[in-house]
Amino acid sequence: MTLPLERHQYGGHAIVLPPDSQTTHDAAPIDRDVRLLMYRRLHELRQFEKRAYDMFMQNLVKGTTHLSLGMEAVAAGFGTAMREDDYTFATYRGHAHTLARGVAMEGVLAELLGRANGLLGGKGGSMHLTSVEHGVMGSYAIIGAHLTIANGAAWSAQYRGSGQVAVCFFGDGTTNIGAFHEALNYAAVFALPVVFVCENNLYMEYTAISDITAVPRPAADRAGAYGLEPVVVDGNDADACYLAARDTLEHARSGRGPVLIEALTYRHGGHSRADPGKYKPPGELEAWLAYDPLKIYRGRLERLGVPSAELDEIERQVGRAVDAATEAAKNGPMPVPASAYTDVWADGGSSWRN
Amino acid sequence: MTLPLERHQYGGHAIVLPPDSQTTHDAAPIDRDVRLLMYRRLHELRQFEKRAYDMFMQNLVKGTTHLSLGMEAVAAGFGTAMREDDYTFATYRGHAHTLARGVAMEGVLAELLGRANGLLGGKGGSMHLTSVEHGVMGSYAIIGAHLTIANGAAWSAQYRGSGQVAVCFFGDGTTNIGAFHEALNYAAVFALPVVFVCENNLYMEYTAISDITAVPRPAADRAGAYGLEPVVVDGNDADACYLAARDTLEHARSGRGPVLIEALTYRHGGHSRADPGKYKPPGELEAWLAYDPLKIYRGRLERLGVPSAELDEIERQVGRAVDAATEAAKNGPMPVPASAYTDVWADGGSSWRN
Amino acid sequence: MAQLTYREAVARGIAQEMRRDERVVLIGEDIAGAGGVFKTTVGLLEQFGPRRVIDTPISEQAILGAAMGAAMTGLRPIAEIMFSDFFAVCWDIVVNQMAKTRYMTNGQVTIPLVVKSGNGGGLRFGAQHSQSIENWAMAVPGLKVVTPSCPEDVVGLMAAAVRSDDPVLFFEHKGLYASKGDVPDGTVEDVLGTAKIRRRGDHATIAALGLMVPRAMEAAERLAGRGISCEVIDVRSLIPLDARTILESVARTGRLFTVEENPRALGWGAEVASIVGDEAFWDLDGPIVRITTPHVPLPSADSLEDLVIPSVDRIVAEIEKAMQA
Amino acid sequence: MAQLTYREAVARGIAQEMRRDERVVLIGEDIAGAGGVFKTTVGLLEQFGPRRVIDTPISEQAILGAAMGAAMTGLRPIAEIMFSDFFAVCWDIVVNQMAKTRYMTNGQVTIPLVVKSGNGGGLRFGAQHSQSIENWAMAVPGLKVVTPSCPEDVVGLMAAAVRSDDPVLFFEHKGLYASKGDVPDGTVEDVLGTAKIRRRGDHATIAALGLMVPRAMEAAERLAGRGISCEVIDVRSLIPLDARTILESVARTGRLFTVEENPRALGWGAEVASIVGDEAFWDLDGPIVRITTPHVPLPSADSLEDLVIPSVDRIVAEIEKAMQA
Ligand SMILES: Cc1ncc(C[n+]2csc(CCOP(=O)(O)OP(=O)(O)O)c2C)c(N)n1
Ligand SMILES: Cc1ncc(C[n+]2csc(CCOP(=O)(O)OP(=O)(O)O)c2C)c(N)n1
Ligand SMILES: [Mg+2]
Ligand SMILES: [Mg+2]
Repeated sequence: MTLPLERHQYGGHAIVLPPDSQTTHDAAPIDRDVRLLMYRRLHELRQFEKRAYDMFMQNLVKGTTHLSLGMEAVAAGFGTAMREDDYTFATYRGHAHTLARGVAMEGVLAELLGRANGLLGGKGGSMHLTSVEHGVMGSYAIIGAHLTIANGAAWSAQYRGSGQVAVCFFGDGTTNIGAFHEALNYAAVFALPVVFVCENNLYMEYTAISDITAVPRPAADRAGAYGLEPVVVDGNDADACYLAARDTLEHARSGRGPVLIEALTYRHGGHSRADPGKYKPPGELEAWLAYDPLKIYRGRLERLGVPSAELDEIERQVGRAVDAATEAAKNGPMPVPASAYTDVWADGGSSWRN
Repeated sequence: MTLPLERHQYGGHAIVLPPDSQTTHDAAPIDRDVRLLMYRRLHELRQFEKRAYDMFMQNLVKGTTHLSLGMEAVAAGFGTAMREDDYTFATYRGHAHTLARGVAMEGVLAELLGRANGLLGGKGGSMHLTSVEHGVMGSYAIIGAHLTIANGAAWSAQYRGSGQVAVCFFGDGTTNIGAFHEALNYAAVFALPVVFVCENNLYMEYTAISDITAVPRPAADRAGAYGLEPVVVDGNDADACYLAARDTLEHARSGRGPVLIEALTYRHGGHSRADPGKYKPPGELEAWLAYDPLKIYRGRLERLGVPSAELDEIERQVGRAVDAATEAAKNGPMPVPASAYTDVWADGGSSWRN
Repeated sequence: MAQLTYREAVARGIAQEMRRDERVVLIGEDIAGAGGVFKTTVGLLEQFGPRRVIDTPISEQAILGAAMGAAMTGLRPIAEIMFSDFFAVCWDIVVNQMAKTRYMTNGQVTIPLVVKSGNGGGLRFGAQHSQSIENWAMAVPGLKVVTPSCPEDVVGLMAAAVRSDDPVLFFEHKGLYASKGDVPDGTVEDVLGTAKIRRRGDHATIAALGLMVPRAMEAAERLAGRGISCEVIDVRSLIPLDARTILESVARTGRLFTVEENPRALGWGAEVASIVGDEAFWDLDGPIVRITTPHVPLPSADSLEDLVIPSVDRIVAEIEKAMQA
Repeated sequence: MAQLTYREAVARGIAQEMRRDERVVLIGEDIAGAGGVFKTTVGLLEQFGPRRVIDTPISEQAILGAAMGAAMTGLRPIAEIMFSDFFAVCWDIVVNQMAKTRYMTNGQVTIPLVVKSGNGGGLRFGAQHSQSIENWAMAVPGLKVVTPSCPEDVVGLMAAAVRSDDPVLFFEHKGLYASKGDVPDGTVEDVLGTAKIRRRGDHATIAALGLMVPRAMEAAERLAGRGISCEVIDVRSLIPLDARTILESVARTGRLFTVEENPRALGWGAEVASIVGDEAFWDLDGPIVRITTPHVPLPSADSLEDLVIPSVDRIVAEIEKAMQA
């Protein structure tokens, strides 16, 4: 795959187009069931986030939210390929990665609403989704930190001989912060079972990655600095992501050390609620919408002979699940005031003096 | 030049030998005067540090000191090639880089003794040598920070159009900290006139760089991550360092952006006063002593026809200068107590409340 | 006289100084093309061009290092750290480098720079994007620490910060960005290290900072209705600290309350309390009471966040209780 | 009973816990092969092997991140930050990640880890290698903060720290490493959040920490000769804080002095003073006086460093002056 991603002049960047090879992975050896599961996941992530967006607009979601509309294939592909006890480390843009591990929508949505039935009881919010029982070891909102923490989980797995792998998602902009560098070198030196997945969506917040990065591919062009192979995948193609996940998880699990993947993708919306996305050059969004992960995956499944009705039914089922989660979230109680004072410490409380 | 520097197993590292090509740069087009100046500098750095070591052993130097015995060629080469108004950024191991810019020995030695005639009035100590009038913009003791600060000086030079270049020295171990990564990317993105010089002396403090680094060449193997060319020089050969300095200063000065150089060298002593250097494999030190920068440079000058007597006279002159500096430093007064309360703020004082 | 929002005042203050002095430059993430994620730098790229207003990578250490190195060599940079919580990723440059280098070099190096940052809670951003960290900076010798509470002070203190030859951390309160106030026309100047008495009173002194200032004012208003007359001091600057204004006020009122958004332990009010408890001990008619966020990370749910950050109700209640005891 | 140096006690405490619990692992720069730059981990690599005692790159963020991630998933790591000044390069992992994650996840995540570090001055290492930064950590909810002053406490508090299910910052005082003291044979255990009364007295309470404890003891000895009987409390743990022991002592003596190595503004004593000034206001017979390093970076020259860090002479003089006033 080649994308016209080039280094541009500081302060100005050209339109970056997606590939147009929608049929590339049609022949990939992936079971029909797996594919249908991924199709469902793609729709779960999409429809969930559209609902979250609507509820934002109704002022039900407070604070900020970072959607990954358009980027669902990465989370769906990895979530599907991961072993049940593998670890996910996500960012503030972590709805998709959390749901893709099987976490129920209700808890995630309720968390966005600051309700007691939220995944974190309303104490963490949209940027810190965590579900330890699903291996979702947290969503982290300070750029870079969680790459180092993912190493720790991988180290623990290695030490315990559990065969678990830590998968750590982050953005293109994150490759320029110090913690990225420390984490990658550290993982390589100790051959930790960790897969680093850079979701290159072309922008940090409002600034094009090409304007503030010394190399065209922010992750892949740095792999060599850690003795790793550069790996680039089409982040809009769920099959490409699934295959990459399968291979790299296997690599890490078998003791061959970390992997750094760069998945090229695009966020359809702004960086966060506050962002109208004006910095996107004309035509760019349209081109990527045409290469939408859900659209191209549906096309593939249809080419492979899955009846439209079956796909429609999946979409409807997901829609009903989102509706049910919405109701449950909205009907959730407010957190009890006392909960503000719990769980600073492992004894359950917040007392710091006698 | 090839050195047998390889990646080793964690926890064990093999002996690393210097090159033996002492004649490589005999034919380099460098003026006799420049070479004699470098020879003098090499001796200044060496004899100064030997004296500092002796005074340490007499318990006159308090705290800690980091010597660069064996590494003098890098500082001498760069110091000689730099323009008078260029900026030097050094580390806690910065005696050589400071002296190589023409800073008087007395002030440096007096600073080590904590005297009022110290370069910093006794307030900074051995690890923070600074002489703004010589372009020595400071020595920094927290790994990595000064690479980012050197960028700032380079940015200022670029903004003012002054044609100055910032030269930033640091060690191999420093390439694994986050600030290194941020500084390199930042310098490349903004095409800053800065030359980063990694003095690879094979060890961080007591741990071999090869044990804790994902690539064999900690700096050169990372240059590509910033769109830079890998540059490796023989850090024990003053001529090699001088030529590299000349070329890269010219590159940076002419607006072509930053350079990252890896100079391979070796410290004869321990990391600091406290270190007996037990981690060095047998034979390694001996091999590097045989490839001592002063020894090989004297050999070259003799091959090029400089009379021994002339070289001996330079050494004696330096010896006398070191003796004089020692006397002046020892005779320096103690800092006045009031000086502990000056220069927290630009108004000269330390008052923080009324 | 113009009505400006607090966020507009930030841009106005920066523009005033950039116009005055060519050496003033501005760097940070998304501050140029996008005008800042909090829209505090809108229009500056257009006015001053890409040589002076520069979007950076997500590299806070590199940003502050660049600012410091440039300040050491003739420029007067303003750097933005988007949320003050992110100071944690570049704290070394702030506390070990900027703060100490003048002292360590015996005055050879001057570091005239400003680091501006969005600080404080109340926006439901959760524990990693809502902290009030003025106290982190106050504990480190060599840093000046400023927190304006109204648009006029934003402009004037920004000017003072830019003109200071020392590193200044300039904490903008995120919860105040949308608030409005009058700002005089023309050049606005102010003085670091000066507190302001916002309201006169006889029975008790309230010292407050940032978002807590309007809350303390409203509390004082309500307490006045209950017969408790409070003097409200806007501390404005933690270092230098205008201790005298507070001490003089306490000498008159005999009581001191601090209202702090930071978590309790070692909030700035602890230092103020220890100064007053020592130097005005014989003036005090009762204990100094600190009204703070409890010592917990900030929860994100609106109901919980509102519970923990000092509210007008809580300020009123705690002062009333203490004054009645 | 064995006489150990403080530095030997560190290794002894770690070894005790590593022997007890396979999940305890140790990482840091130069801590394995070389036994640590302060020789506090000598012999551990030999005893526990390279799987459990690991030399790392100079990557403090990666070190603490690894410790945190491992703690979240079943291990109980001890990480070393060589000099506490270096916390500034990894402060994010400490204050934003370790400290907040349990709370943010509503208790889903437990983070049982210890970060040990060489802290404090007096060794002529200059401003970037000599700081006392316990107060930085005390200001952040979610961190426990311990500073032992003698070998027995080192072992016992290290055990308590390792067994704690919360992140603990364990500050070893560099100026005490060579000091000696008796340590009982067998397993030594202690309790976090407990202060110790080191000396009984009637006229004044002195609260001290780390290196300031032996100095306060000597000062108390000298003051006793001048008719001033001081109670000396070794605070030991800033979070949790044993405020009760201090409050009870002040209730008896009527006076409080803190002796702090940190620079003045927002040293830990400010919080103690604000607690005592509030809750024991009516017990106080005179102002609470804080004896601290002035608010300056530490100078490196021996003559200057000795001048600024509270000395026995200065402690005696300040207490005598205050008690006579
Ligand atoms: C240390 C730090 N600096 C800045 C930010 C503010 N910030 C949040 S998201 C973001 C952009 C991240 O870009 P990228 O890594 O590409 O991820 P994306 O948001 O595109 O998924 C920035 C700058 C932060 N959270 N942490
Ligand atoms: C952030 C930080 N971590 C650790 C240290 C302690 N330290 C001082 S020098 C050093 C080794 C540096 O190695 P290198 O970069 O190779 O330089 P060299 O000393 O060999 O010249 C270390 C770990 C420090 N000063 N700062
Ligand atoms: Mg991005
Ligand atoms: Mg080295």
